[in-house]
Amino acid sequence: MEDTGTRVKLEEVSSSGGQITVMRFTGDITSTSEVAILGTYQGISPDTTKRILLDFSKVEYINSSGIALIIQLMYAAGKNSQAIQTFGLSPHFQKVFTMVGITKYTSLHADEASACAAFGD
Amino acid sequence: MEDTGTRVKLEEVSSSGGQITVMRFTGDITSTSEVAILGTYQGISPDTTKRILLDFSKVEYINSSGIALIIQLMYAAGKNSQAIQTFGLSPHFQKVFTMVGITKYTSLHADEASACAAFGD
Amino acid sequence: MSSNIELRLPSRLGYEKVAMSTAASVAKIMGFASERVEDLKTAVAEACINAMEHGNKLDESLTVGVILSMDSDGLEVKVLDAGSGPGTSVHAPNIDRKIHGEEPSRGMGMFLIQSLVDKAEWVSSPPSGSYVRLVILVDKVKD
Amino acid sequence: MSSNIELRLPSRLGYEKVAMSTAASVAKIMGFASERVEDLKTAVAEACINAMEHGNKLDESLTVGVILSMDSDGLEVKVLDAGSGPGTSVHAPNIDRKIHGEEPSRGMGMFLIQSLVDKAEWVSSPPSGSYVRLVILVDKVKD
Ligand SMILES: Nc1ncnc2c1ncn2[C@@H]1O[C@H](COP(=O)(O)OP(=O)(O)O)[C@@H](O)[C@H]1O
Ligand SMILES: Nc1ncnc2c1ncn2[C@@H]1O[C@H](COP(=O)(O)OP(=O)(O)O)[C@@H](O)[C@H]1O
Repeated sequence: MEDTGTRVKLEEVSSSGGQITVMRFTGDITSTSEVAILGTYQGISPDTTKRILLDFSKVEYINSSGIALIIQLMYAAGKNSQAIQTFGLSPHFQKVFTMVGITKYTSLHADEASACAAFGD
Repeated sequence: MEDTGTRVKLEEVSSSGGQITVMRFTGDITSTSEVAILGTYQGISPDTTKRILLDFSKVEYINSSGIALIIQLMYAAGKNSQAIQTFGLSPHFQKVFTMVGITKYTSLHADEASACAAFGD
Repeated sequence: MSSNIELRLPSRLGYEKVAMSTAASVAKIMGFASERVEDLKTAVAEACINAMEHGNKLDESLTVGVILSMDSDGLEVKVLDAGSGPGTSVHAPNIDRKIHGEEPSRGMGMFLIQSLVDKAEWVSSPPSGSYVRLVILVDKVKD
Repeated sequence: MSSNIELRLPSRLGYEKVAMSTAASVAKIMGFASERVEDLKTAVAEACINAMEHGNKLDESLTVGVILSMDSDGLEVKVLDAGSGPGTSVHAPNIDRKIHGEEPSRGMGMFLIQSLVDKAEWVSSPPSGSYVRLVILVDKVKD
């Protein structure tokens, strides 16, 4: 009956600059999230998807192994020339992401609209 | 630096049926709340105040010793011919208040407006 | 047993909130619905307060133990103290007498414990101490 | 010491959340601001995960101990395991190398612990075990 596993919902939103694929995370992001996160990412076509938005607004707990998975996702996205924007992190996890330096490779936005706008036209 | 003590704010609101004195509780309601709750109650004049509204909407934790203080308040109010209405309890504490039978002597309302209306005209 | 989670608290009123948080966290990991978690929190709080107050007579050097055991049926919580247990059995509060000042306003803890969990049992075993054992059961409806 | 609060957990990943809740509850009772409580939760989680994974090699029969000690200066949390402690010292993650797959994406736990609390110290004392000691200090600004 444990229900803290990671779930990832994929959603397509259109913006002035083109399609954005949103990965909406729910549950915890930990070492057990590998299949949910990287598996779901691998199902996204690198040829047609160039903009990926990470939605953490429904995530309560992220540990360092979970952050490592996000880094692996960003490594793969970099190889596929995909841009990544991020929103919905609590102030605490914004601080944690900043501490480990991820902010060098993705911006942390306050809400979905500003995150979408940040992809540019 | 402990700051879980009970605070009680008194407020006067007027309704069609006359003045209502609201006791707004903040913090925990436990055995340490005696002075805050009964002391504050004793500062209310029993001659001019006949309607008392208990606001629990900012209370997170109530234990059985805290409920005992509420019962003592209701005992005193009964002797002073004061009517008591209650609102702002979480569904869990509505259940707990119902279990111990307090609902025989005060009604638990969903919000302040319906609690005020329940005093009648 | 090592698959148990154990918590030890000094007998200081207020620290029951730590036991509430610990028990709530275990119940959430097990997937209990939030209303069940609230029931457990109140029952654990009352059990700890009784252990501190009546069992350990508020002697802060005496410890209250909380042992949480999970299995597929549910969650068992034992709250242990160094006393000899309640002599009395559980009785429902008489609200009429309380409201009219004819009986003490207190005396609702054991009743709440028994009303809020699926099983509650008080075991006295001096000199080693006493405990109350609480169980909340996994909802079997889906079977 | 009886004014301590102690928690014991089996070495099962996920149970670090119980330690987070327990530590958060103690920090809240002490009056720490919510941002400080969040810092402590993450540090305690990472310390427990390391104790389970590296110290106790995920052997569920081995226990992780969490000892919380409060005093007027602040809150100390010791997280104990049965291992011999980290050989390495703390180093900041190199995000460029991680993002380019040139170093393992993991290896940020000790860095986060050290960054989030006021004091962090790793003590190895085999055969009795090892521990990391975390401290968050009461804000002295008001003095
Ligand atoms: N752990 C315990 N050890 C000894 N006596 C207890 C314990 N728990 C309860 N009791 C006894 O049972 C009585 C009823 O307890 P309870 O219903 O919780 O109400 P209260 O604590 O408000 O008196 C207590 O007054 C006490 O005498
Ligand atoms: N409690 C511990 N016992 C033994 N070794 C540890 C412990 N904590 C950390 N270590 C060692 O330090 C290394 C770095 O730990 P950390 O920074 O938390 O990253 P990670 O756990 O992701 O490897 C671990 O890989 C492990 O070798």
